[in-house]
Amino acid sequence: MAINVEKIREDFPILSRSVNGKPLTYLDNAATTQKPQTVIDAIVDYYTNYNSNIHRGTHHLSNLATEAHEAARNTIKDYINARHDREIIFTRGTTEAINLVASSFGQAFVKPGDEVIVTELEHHSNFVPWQMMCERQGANFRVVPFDENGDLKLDVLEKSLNERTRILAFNHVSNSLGTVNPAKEIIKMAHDAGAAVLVDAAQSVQHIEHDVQDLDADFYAFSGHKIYGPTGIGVLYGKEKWLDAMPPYQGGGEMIDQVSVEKTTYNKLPFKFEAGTPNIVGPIGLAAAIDYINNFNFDELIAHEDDVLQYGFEKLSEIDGLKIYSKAKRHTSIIAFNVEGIHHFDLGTLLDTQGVAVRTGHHCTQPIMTALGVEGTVRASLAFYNTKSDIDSLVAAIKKALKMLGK
Amino acid sequence: MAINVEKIREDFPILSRSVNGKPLTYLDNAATTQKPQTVIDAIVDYYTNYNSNIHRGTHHLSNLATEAHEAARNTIKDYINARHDREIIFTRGTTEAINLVASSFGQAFVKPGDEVIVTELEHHSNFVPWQMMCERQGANFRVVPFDENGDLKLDVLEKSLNERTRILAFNHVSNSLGTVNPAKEIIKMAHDAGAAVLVDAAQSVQHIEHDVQDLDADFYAFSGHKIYGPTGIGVLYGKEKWLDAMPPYQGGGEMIDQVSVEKTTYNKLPFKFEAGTPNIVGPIGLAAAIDYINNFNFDELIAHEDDVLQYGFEKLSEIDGLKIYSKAKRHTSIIAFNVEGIHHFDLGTLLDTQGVAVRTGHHCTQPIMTALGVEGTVRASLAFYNTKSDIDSLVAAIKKALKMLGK
Amino acid sequence: MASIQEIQNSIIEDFSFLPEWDERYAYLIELGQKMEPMPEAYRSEANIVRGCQSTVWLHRECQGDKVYFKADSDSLIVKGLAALLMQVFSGQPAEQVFQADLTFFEETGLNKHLSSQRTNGLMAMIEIIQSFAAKCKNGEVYAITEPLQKSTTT
Amino acid sequence: MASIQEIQNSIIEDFSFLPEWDERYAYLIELGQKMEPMPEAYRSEANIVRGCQSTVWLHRECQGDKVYFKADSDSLIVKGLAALLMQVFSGQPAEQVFQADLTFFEETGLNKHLSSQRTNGLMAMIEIIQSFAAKCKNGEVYAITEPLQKSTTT
Ligand SMILES: Cc1ncc(COP(=O)(O)O)c(C=O)c1O
Ligand SMILES: Cc1ncc(COP(=O)(O)O)c(C=O)c1O
Repeated sequence: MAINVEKIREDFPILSRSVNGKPLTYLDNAATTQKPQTVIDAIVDYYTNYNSNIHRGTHHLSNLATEAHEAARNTIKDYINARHDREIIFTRGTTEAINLVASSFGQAFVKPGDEVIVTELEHHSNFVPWQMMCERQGANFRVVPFDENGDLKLDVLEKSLNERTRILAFNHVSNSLGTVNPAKEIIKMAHDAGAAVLVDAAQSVQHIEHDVQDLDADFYAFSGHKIYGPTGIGVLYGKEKWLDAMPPYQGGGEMIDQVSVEKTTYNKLPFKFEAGTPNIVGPIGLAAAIDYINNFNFDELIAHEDDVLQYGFEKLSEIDGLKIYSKAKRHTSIIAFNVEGIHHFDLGTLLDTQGVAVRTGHHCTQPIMTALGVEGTVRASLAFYNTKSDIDSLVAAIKKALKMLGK
Repeated sequence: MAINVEKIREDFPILSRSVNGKPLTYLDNAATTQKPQTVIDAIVDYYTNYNSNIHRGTHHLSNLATEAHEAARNTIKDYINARHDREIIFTRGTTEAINLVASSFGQAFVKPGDEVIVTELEHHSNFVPWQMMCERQGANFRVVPFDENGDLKLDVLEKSLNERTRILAFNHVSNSLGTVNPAKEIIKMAHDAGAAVLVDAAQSVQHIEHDVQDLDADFYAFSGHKIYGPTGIGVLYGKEKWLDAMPPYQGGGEMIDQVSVEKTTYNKLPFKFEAGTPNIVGPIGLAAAIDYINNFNFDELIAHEDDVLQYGFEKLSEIDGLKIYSKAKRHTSIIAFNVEGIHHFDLGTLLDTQGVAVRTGHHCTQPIMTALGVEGTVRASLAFYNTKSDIDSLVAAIKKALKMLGK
Repeated sequence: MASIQEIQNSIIEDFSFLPEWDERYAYLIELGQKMEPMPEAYRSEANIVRGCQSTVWLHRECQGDKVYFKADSDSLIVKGLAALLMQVFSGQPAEQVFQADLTFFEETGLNKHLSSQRTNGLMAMIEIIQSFAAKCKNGEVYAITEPLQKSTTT
Repeated sequence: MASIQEIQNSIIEDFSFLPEWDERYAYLIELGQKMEPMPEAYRSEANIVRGCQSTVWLHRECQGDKVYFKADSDSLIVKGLAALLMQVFSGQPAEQVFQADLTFFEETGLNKHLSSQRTNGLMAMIEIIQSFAAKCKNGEVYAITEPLQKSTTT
């Protein structure tokens, strides 16, 4: 492998801190990723040198800020290979992006008796907004299950799709299990049935293929904070034809063409969906993160991640009584597990005292927990700055915790 | 006056930069304010030392981030004197806060034939969401006009309020004219008629009184970026009794208690209204801004602002052909004007070449422009770091611009 | 019986002998493991206090001017925390419980160290304990679970 | 008539003699002031190009293989910019206009310096000019305003 992980780690200042007197082993990347210095610098540069409101200014700072904000849109467009900048809508995060589509697409296209499909593998953020929308529109809400390995039941999906299906929403990668869904195949299936498709890319855009045209996704949503960018910024990609046909989501400044008491007309894309002063610095920081990734060969970054992941599977499965839930045909970056007779919260807490940060609980995927018949799991999740030695620290910490818990 | 403005200016790094070879004179504070170094430092500290996802973590970084985020909520609660932290909802900005109320309050309480009142003095963000809501709910949308001085016609308001009025939304300070509306009086009027009230405090919370209990506001909304804080964070205050009775706005992580295919139940306040990973660092930066303000005696800061404002009115009115639109009984921080025969855009552009940043155009208040019979205005807007010498620079720049434009 | 403040002080002292967090957790786990098992009848729906990650069962009784509690949890660490709460509150006068100022979480650093209180349901437990004490004081409750049994708490 | 590129080059040269932005704006304002007044009939609704802050009227005609434009604006600076666009495009072969690469905005620094293009409607003007040229080339339009008059443009 050509990448030098030790050098990469130096670019992320937080990775050299210690926690509870132990060096930090950060394995909670599916919750949020750490930021390279270049992202922090881009934010400082913005506030120190050209902070201004954008788009309608008549002054120099406003031009600089507008330019940087819109250049960032272009960087993001290139990263996911969208056709046009105007297909890139800025939101607070994946959750807001999905709510926007559920609301506006729902209003425009979902009638009583229509159907909306999600999967049992979804994060609450790609589940609840559709459930709420179906309730509002009087549509039927269908949930496609997964099998004992964490793979979607594609045959059930195929049977569920019909001429009343308006939209299918699924995550490319499950945040709870790490399952990689066969997105191209699924999208083709849905399109053949005449349904639109939203891909929740919160856990995929940073780890696997992310070409929206190749996938042929109608909508594609992700969060900046999970791809080494700032908090409070997310992206909704939508095919222009859909975005054009959808009503605006929120009303206010920016999304307006003309306002009067009698009649209000809306601005062009993407501004029609960006009401109010946006998180101006958000896209600037996110573009800095993408520029950082683009310094490397993406395939090499990922080959490294996969290497550490495989090592993790190996080492963890050697621990007595440890059960791994991530068993899908293809997976990435995430290992979900439990140890027999041990509560996930106790294990997570004791890992923390040893400087190892993992997440425990239901990971906002209660339907998955229900299907697995557990209350929660321990989840270790990787980024490209993780190493095999992080896995060794995890394993050592688990062993010590089990001893403390009387195992 | 006890405050030392020169020293304050040193705390805002951007203020010492130059633009087009001239020192920056920043008079576009109503669009967005500049940030003190302490705000920038708080953001850097977050990303460098304790960036983590919050609320559900089992590890140390997550505790630190959760604590800082929730301590920020408390700082903000104290600043506006809300009763409880749980009455403070984080949004992207004022616009989103208003959209949230328009949507959730509308769903819960506005029936066909009911009425919603706004004023002609509103920013589009406090106009369009209500217009859209009235359309969805089949309610009537009423707009109360202002008089030739920029004061609301309170007698018309009083007559417009009736037993069908569900909610009145108005800004405490007009971003376009600087008019300070008599908020307490207006709120009392509305309450007497049985209507709830939303106060758009985007231009007031940083300049005048901002005690939500004293005002007795039902809802109160403002943007962090206009009160020396970061972009992408806003605040919605709502009385607990209303927030409890309103349905959630967006669905997803955080706002959930239990999710299943059959039934989803929602989390407690404030989380019920905060779907998805929030802009974690946003409130932390905003609290740093409020802490900065709290270093001073607020009344003294404002006395200084008012002093510069009065000086501005004086000096500008000495310019031949210059017409000031800000003539309300009480106003703050904003001077809107035009020069006869000169297009506002030309004037703004030529001010910019001299390093003077103002805003020109309709300021997202087209109904006001229509009422004034103009296409747009030039707007100079102050913060406490502005000085009389900024006014002198503005006046000198206007004179030069007028010469260039053949006046 | 020692007062609420005395008991808190002795907990604070116990923790001060355990400077390492490893040891403190080991102590909590031990407390959890040693806690008297909760009668099956008390594991009712009405007694559940839901944390984000773990479940606590909290049985509460009011006898005369005193309140009695029993607790259990699926997490050993949370059970250990609950055990501390039982030590502090169970068997104390309702009036005292209601008014108590809970200092030991801060003084031991447990509040800063444990993952956010929302996660472990601790705050919820404390709230329930204190509001139950208030109701007991006002004579609004006797015991909250059915069937009403003679108290087994000490 | 000079080619589009030649005209752009001469504009770039003109600007290079004006190193200060004050001077450049003074020059733009002068261009705006000197522009031949637009016939009142051309100030129609159909000819409006709306910028965020200023209004431009853009009259367009297609004669043979050439396109002709006339413009006006309520802002003198935008009018000056429009005058530059007229110099570059009006009277040129539609084919050339359609394919033209607009270099002078970048080379003079006008693009960076002027407030964002969304504000001044410049980009919208350019788009309309080029798409009109495309239609003219394909024989889809003659002149877009009513009544059709004999061209007065040079
Ligand atoms: C009075 C008023 N209301 C609402 C807004 C909208 O605020 P934001 O764009 O931060 O959402 C503004 C901002 O200009 C304003 O001045
Ligand atoms: C698969 C998936 N979808 C959606 C989300 C929600 O993202 P956010 O909280 O950034 O809006 C997450 C975040 O955990 C996720 O993992």
